[in-house]
Amino acid sequence: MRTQPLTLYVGTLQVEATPKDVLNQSEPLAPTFVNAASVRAFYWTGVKGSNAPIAYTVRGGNANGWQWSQSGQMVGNARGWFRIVIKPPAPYDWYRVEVAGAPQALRSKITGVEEVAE
Amino acid sequence: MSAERITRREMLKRLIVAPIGAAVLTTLEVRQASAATMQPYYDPYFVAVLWEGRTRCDSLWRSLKGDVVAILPTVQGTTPYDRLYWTGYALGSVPVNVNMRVLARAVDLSGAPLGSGWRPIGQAAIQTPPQRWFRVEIPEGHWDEYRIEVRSATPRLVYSRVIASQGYWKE
Amino acid sequence: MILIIGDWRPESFPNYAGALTTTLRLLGYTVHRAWIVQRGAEFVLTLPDGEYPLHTDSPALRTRLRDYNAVIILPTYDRLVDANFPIAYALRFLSWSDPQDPPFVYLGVHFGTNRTAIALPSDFPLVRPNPSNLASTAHTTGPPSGNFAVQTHRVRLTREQTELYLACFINESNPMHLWRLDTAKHNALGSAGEVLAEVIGEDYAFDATPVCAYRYKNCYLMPNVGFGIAPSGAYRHQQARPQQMFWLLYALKCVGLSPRYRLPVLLQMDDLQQIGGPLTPRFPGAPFVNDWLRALLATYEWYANEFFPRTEIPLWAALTTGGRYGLYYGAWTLLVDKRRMLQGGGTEPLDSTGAALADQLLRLFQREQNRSMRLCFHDHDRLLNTTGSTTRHSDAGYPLAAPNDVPMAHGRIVRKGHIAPPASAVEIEVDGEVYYDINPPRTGSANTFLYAPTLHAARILIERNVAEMRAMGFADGGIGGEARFHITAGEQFGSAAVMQALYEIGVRICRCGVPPLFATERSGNTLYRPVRGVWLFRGTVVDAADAVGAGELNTTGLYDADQPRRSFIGTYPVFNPANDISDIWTTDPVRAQRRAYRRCVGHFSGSYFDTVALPHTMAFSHAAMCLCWCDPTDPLRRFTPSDSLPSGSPGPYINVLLEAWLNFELMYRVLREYFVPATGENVIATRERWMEGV
Amino acid sequence: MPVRFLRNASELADVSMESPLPVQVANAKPVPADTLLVATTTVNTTTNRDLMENTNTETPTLDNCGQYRKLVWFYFRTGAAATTYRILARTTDLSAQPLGTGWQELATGTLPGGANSWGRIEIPTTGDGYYDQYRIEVYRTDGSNYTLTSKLIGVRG
Repeated sequence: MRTQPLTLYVGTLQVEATPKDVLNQSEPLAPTFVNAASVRAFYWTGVKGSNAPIAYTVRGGNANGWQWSQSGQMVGNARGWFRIVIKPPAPYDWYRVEVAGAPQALRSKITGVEEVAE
Repeated sequence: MSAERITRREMLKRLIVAPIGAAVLTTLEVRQASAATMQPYYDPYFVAVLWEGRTRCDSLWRSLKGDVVAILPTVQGTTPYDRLYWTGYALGSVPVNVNMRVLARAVDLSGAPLGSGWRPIGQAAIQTPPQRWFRVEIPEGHWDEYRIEVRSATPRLVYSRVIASQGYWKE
Repeated sequence: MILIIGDWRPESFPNYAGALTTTLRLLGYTVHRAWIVQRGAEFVLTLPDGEYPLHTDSPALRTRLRDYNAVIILPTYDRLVDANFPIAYALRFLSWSDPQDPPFVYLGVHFGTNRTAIALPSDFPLVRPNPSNLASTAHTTGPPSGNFAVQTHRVRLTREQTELYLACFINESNPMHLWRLDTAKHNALGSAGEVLAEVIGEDYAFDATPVCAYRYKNCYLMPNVGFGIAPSGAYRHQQARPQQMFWLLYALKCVGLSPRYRLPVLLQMDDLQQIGGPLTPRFPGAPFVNDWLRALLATYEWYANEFFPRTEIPLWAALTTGGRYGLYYGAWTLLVDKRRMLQGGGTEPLDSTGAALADQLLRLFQREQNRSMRLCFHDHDRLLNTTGSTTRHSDAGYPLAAPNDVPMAHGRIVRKGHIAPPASAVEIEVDGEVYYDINPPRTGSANTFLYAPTLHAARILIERNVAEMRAMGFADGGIGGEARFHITAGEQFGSAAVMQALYEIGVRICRCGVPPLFATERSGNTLYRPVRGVWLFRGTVVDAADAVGAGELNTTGLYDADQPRRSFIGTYPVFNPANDISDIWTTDPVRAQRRAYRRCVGHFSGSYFDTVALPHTMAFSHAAMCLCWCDPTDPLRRFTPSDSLPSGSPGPYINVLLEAWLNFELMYRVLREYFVPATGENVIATRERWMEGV
Repeated sequence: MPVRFLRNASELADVSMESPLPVQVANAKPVPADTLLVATTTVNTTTNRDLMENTNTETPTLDNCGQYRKLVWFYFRTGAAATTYRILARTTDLSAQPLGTGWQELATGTLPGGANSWGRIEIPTTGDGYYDQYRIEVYRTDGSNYTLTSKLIGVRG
């Protein structure tokens, strides 16, 4: 078994007080990524737009709903870099990557590391 | 002495569970040679044998290959491996007391070392009762070349094997 | 199987002979390395299987060395004042000359009288140089200089009966020297002694013919290979390029070792059409606009009609693009609009003669594409790493042309398969993975776009160049035909995305700054593996003037005291040690001109040769810096030193590239069996063979 | 008693060079480890100077590294001068353009080793990498200039 990192997302999101996912979807049930069962870890890096912290939540689940989540904060100055590593306890088919906080642009990238058989 | 018939798997199992001598290691870690710890490293996918054979140990620091030329490596092309393991068995009926040390270096695209000499990775005094297996884990992986040297006050013949394991997904 | 013996000198950089091993392995030889190491009072040779004594005559070592087809001895850096360094013990092999003994090749190992470690055979026919009495024990030349091309002499290779200009730096001394032959001993040796190369003095008056390469029985004494000791000939950041590689390959030929593979050979030029922008002639009657155009035309016609048919060496060249979109020194400006660039900016129309010459030049390029020449575009209007508003082309039949509304930057990117296909997204493929690029900023119908080194913008800019090249009559759009290469303007790399955009039009080889030359480039590009399918090569500029320091002017020949940056010696003081040229330029003109000429030709042809021997660097020249000081009455006239110059002329006329290429042709012919004319395919194959050896 | 093993259906052999112990190496494939850089650096007192001797802090020492779980930095230093190193990292978009200026500092410290010694530093020290760009800066804080020869490899997971 080996692993393979793949870019899942690169983009800029205007963060608001209302939670939205990185695709700018407010609907809390809407997945950010589907077909993600082979992803073992997410490496989420990026640059904040202001000094204000950003709350994030990553949920894992499937069409029947969310079954796991991890929350935390991105702290740091404007134009400061952050990195969040997410290793779900089990494979999930769907993931939702959600942020909320004081208005600011969040430019970020999510790399998924997949487990692939040789 | 009667020869016995065993299968490869059986042979492997005997190697794995053979009692290990109480090796006194100054800087190198030694693991109990038990099936539990050995098995992952014998997974057919993750292991390669880099060298195997017989070394005559005497009072000089010799590479496992027998030479005393300090600028020559014992194994080369080891860049892909994150761990090396040296497993051996010394002949003879008296207790074993063999000194060993491991050196490493990196080479450039023409195969020339980046600089002179070696990086000493560790050394050990392998002291076991007769006919015991010893096993040494060499911690620093991904060097391009290693020189593994042995020395013994009383001449000994050591059969040993250097295996290397590749990096793999660690949770 | 070849053994390279170096000396291990703890006080100086270890001798890894990287340049030699790389070249020899690329030629297909198996190479072993061994070092002479000092152990107390003893000196041992460390071979792969063990150590052998060298301070005593060891039968074991002698037997062991017979396993090799040749043994090459390369000192770290052997100055004549250096006495018994470890390398001195290699002189022992001079006495090992039984039929079973291998050939021994000495690359610049001195045998001065101060080197007493090993007794030389009594019949050794080269006089041992005495550092304190050099004049009578050697042939002295110029002031000391570590620059090899300064030591360029007119050399006669006796086996080939060929005369050519070769750098023959033997050992550093003060003054520099060449070997003196003991004629009596040489004659006594009969066929066991052979002068391989001798030096013709030209302006140096020698009392006998100096020797720079000699065969003594099975031992071949050759000049040094400069910087051959580098840790990796394969390339390290900041590594000096080897010099005098000719002598390594010539030694192989003399020894009789044929290669398994051949090294691809090409010649290269940037801004092939450029003539510079001086507003007035350098002096009344000096070459001017139409003379420059005539010189370029005559030289390239000669290349196509005489040089190429003889050698089959292709000229890989960059045609300056961007002229169609306003660049005042572009090929379009000169060859299509028939306007020439002016120093300080702007253009002026060519007269009818000039226009006709420009037209012929363009026809020649069109005709020679995929024959003697491989032409690529080279956009100086929009450098690949420089962001800014850029003109789009509007030719019909191109997807990215104005007024088509196309993406010019990335929007939000999500890997395909993880979301439903979004509206207003384009798909892009990067390294085999497909992504949605959602709502990317677009050009609208504008005829300009904001260039940045992103995939979308690079595609637009590169399509613009393809269109410009096609409009100039190059059907392949300017990727060097089968060679499929690109030369970036300003040596800028741009980004991995730029490489992908080049790959998408067929490019597989790209010459740019590796590592990036510009601190502003956000790139850590690499030679070690292709970047999105494109192999990168470094460039090394070989000009007779300072392409930057000369402003927008052009060359005025070998030396120009008033406008030094326009001349070879004025631009490179290193070729003027102790001012041995500039000081006598007017008082002893012929001597000064001969020296400058030798060093210029030695520098050019030597630089071309030394890069051929390595798979990562390409030497290139600029037309305006080499071809604009030809004799206006006969641009192809060979250089002839003279003390009667045209009034007001800083120096004699010279067609630098004609002279350099003719001399390079001789080097190439002498070593023909080691070379093959370059194609895109064999250049990449050579690079990949190097990488396989990693 | 010497080590013996069943070499074939009927023969029990002593372990030797000629008849080594059996071991399964079927399908053994190395985890690809690519050489990314071999650089020679003259270490001086200029801060913000990377292994390529580049002082523009926006220039990566290495890019296109997103595929590597970790980097390993091997070096040989000729001098003992106290030397500070900084390891910086960041990510880029698909056109290799950084998401923003500046860097995330992964590690900083004193470069281990004396004159003519070897060193080895894993990047990152713990956990996984997968960053696209790295910048490695070195500068000495005492002593005199010396040559640092480095090799960086990228290890896939």
